[in-house]
Amino acid sequence: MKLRTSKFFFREGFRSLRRNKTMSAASITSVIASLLVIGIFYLIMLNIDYAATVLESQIEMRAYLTEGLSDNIIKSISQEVDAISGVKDVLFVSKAEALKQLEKDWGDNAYLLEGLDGENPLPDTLVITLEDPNKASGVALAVSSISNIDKVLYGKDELAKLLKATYIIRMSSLVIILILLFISVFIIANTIKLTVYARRREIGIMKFVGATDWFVRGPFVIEGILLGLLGGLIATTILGFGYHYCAGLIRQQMVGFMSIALMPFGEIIVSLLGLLTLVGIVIGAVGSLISVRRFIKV
Amino acid sequence: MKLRTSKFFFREGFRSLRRNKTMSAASITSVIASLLVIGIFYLIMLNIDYAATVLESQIEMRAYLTEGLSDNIIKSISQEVDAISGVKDVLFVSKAEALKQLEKDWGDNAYLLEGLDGENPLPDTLVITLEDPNKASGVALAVSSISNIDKVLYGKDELAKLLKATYIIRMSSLVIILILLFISVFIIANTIKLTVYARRREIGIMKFVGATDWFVRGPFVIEGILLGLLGGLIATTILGFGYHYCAGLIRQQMVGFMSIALMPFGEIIVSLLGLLTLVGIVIGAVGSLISVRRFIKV
Amino acid sequence: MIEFVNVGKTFPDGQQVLNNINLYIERGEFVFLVGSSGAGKSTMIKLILKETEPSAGKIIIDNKDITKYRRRDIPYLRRSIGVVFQDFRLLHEKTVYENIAFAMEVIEAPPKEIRRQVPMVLSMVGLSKKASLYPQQLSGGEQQRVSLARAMVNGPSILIADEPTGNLDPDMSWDIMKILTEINQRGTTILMATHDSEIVNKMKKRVVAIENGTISRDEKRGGYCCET
Amino acid sequence: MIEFVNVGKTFPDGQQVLNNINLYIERGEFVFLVGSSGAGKSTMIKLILKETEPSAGKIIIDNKDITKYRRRDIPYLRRSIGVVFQDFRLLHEKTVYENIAFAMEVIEAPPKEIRRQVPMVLSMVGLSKKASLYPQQLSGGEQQRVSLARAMVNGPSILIADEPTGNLDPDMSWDIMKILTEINQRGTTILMATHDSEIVNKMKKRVVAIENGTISRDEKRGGYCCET
Ligand SMILES: Nc1ncnc2c1ncn2[C@@H]1O[C@H](COP(=O)(O)OP(=O)(O)OP(=O)(O)O)[C@@H](O)[C@H]1O
Ligand SMILES: Nc1ncnc2c1ncn2[C@@H]1O[C@H](COP(=O)(O)OP(=O)(O)OP(=O)(O)O)[C@@H](O)[C@H]1O
Ligand SMILES: [Mg+2]
Ligand SMILES: [Mg+2]
Repeated sequence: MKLRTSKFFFREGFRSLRRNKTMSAASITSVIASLLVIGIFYLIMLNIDYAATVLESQIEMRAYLTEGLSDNIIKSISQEVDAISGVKDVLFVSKAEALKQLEKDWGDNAYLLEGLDGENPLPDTLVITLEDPNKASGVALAVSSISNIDKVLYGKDELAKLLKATYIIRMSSLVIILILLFISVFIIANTIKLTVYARRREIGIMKFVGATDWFVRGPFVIEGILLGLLGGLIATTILGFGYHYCAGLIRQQMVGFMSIALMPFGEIIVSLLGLLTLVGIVIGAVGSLISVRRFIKV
Repeated sequence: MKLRTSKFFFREGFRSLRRNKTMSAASITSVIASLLVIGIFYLIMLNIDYAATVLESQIEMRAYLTEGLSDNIIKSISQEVDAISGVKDVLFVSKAEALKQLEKDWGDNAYLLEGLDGENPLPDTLVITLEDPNKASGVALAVSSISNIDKVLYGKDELAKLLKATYIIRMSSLVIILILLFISVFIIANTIKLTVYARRREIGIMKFVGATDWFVRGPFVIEGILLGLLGGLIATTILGFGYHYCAGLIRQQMVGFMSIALMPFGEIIVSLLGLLTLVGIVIGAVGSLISVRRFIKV
Repeated sequence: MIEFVNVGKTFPDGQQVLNNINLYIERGEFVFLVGSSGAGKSTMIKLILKETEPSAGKIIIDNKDITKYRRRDIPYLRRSIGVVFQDFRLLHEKTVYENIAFAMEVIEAPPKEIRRQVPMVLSMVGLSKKASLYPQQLSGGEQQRVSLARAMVNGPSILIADEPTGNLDPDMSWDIMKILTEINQRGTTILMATHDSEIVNKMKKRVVAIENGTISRDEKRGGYCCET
Repeated sequence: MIEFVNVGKTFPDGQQVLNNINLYIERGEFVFLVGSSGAGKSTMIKLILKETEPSAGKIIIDNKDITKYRRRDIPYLRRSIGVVFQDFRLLHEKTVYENIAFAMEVIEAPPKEIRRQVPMVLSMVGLSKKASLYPQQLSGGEQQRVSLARAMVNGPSILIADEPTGNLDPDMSWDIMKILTEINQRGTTILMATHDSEIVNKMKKRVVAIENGTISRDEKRGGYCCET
């Protein structure tokens, strides 16, 4: 293929986009709309995953120490725990601090503690945060084998439930985004098929004046790529602004509460741009290729 | 308009669907795909709403009774509480039962209760479930004004947080489904525009042999309605089976846990069918009408 | 029946195709419209059908100034005129039969009449055997005859034919001219744009010639060209 | 150059249009193909272009049996043949200039040559002024001439014209015939399907007549019809 032929493809692709205004407008808006669907769901999925990760990272393990240990021993135990693989952080909470925390946690119910008559039944505690909550049982075993550690607690059942829930949510959202991706790809491909269909007569004529299949396809593929590229850029822009605005709104509504679970705008925009333009371009090109095929056989 | 003309519209509408196979196939699959997007999100929204309602309905209010009341008095208080508007149910829990429950709830931590030395600091309690958690403060006020009620507790802050969270989730999902509805409507309308575009020549010719605008539009509108109807039915079928299957899978995964939050299949299918076919038919008809307009002006 | 009063037509690209055309065609006349390629014959026909609007003057059909017609009146104007288009304008998605039937369905003719009328006109143009084929499966001349059959089927008071014999052999052309003459004798006004000098010369009908945008010749029993 | 060997063509609907056609056209010949409407002239042309396949026999172009061609060889066959289609087949979305240029772009001609060649053929058919219009803005005869210009622009070794004067006035038709004669004298083989008896009779070229699916007449210096 000569250089001028690729130039011709580009020129014709652009020209055809410009000349068939009605059709270009209809198809590009459909492409944008389909990409928006993917994009919206991608954003939701990212945030769900993010929220699940945040939730999981809040899982703590509590190791109760035996009574009356010196500060030095506590320090060395703490270091020992920290060295266990899978442990992210270790925090020492003395029995006095633990009681104060309990009083605070119970709030209105704190009067129940009055029955203790000033005695403190709570032990000194190491609060352990984990790198991966899935490895909790291993860590618990390792921690409990350390001497002077009385008991290791980590809400085994609750953790299992949480992990199962985040797993189901993650899987469901993955399945849904794959379905939506498929649907959107399908719609875009169909849209392109219809635009090619509207021009079936042209394709036939080109073949009759001696154009090879590739020569006919070239401009259509370029046009498809342009449609996809343009659609991807516009969809990303819309989603970017939309997300920025909505995230602001939600954060404002929530005043602190849960707001950490919204992914920051900057982290999202690049991957979104990549995803949407890539999807747009690939389907634009492949869709054109396939759609032209039917009418090129003359 | 004569009866035979409407017959003609139907015959032509059907015929055109059959004759333009490529185009009909492409457009109907796009319609189905777009309706699937609406449907999927509608299902998700319904379930989110359902889950939120279930969560909210689990909110309980606890009214502590003063010490040493006779069974009769407790009974009459209980009836008095039950009569307050907004109260769904009242359950009496004696101080002994409450302690037992606490021991059970605390599980591994229950040894902390050993410090009580057999004394039971817990009061007799009325557990009140609410009709609408938004009215909790009013109910609490009414309950606390009853004599022999010592204290009313209902986790004010937690309730506020929960209500805010469900509100945000409900609103977000409503906004998203509206956006998706808009996008899908747009895609369907665009698809129909493209199919009409592919037949612009035909429309012109019809006008040149003396067809009125309505005569040209008729078959297109019927065709649009058929596209929408067919698309709606197929999309509902796909979603119905899909939901049935997925709900089964999710329930199985969760074995009891949270499974109550999935809406039963039967409750969903009718409204889904209505929504999708309605959307399909309306956009099919209106989309055809509007799309034909451009080419009819000859 | 058809009257052009000071009609001018300039296209948006600035080309003046018709300039101050005055023409009166009486009810029941048979008129040949001649002129070289690009003279403006088809443009005159398009003006009569309101496919395009004149830039000056007015066009009167059946005593009504059609330049004043609103959009919703146009279909009724077109129904009173049968047209054989130069480019046939057949519906590709319909069979030959359906193409002709469509012109009757448009005027909401009873199905019974459609079933009687369509085969009749098809046999008149010699295409009874092709009724169930699609236009793309016909030869050029066959398509042209379908277009004629469609133009005749409703018995319009005016029949306009734009080069209706361009794709027909001389024998077939004469068959078609016979049909047109017959229709004309039954009272239909006929306007036929043509390049076929033999037909024009032999028919001895009124000839209107367009040249440089104006009527250069209008003879009661004329020939294709003054000389030759 | 072009050879039909026992060619038959029956359409899927059962109609046998061509039956045992044997025809040999030498390099540089000028052949008129005549026959009534629906005789099968265009079908023969479509067979040469592989627009449709013969049901029997073989067709040899330039010593190659084109019925054996694979799909990817077809474009090269078509490039060696310039065709004026009966229905013109112009690209509606391209201007007159672009329509003709496209035929050159297809063979990857240098832009310089395109810029030289296109205006030249346009002026040959008298359409220099219409270069920037779209086909739909042209008269029937003008479209026909654009189609001819496109057929000539690459200087093909075979030029096939299907009714190229059907929408042209006699003067213009003769201009076109002059062009075709000139091209023929420069060595191009010309096959022209036509109904124009005057042209056939005056040109005194080889005439092949199709009737009832077979060649009924093949005369070296024939007329449109045996009698008349
Ligand atoms: N939409 C348009 N824009 C610009 N010019 C136009 C348009 N339509 C027609 N013309 C020009 O008007 C002139 C007359 O065209 P018309 O079709 O009336 O010719 P005609 O007499 O029918 O010719 P023919 O015998 O070749 O059919 C042509 O030169 C054509 O290029
Ligand atoms: N795809 C098809 N299916 C069925 N019949 C067809 C098909 N294509 C052509 N025919 C028939 O073949 C016959 C010959 O057609 P063809 O176009 O070759 O005629 P022609 O000689 O070119 O006539 P004209 O002078 O009118 O153009 C016609 O009767 C036509 O109906
Ligand atoms: Mg004309
Ligand atoms: Mg032909």
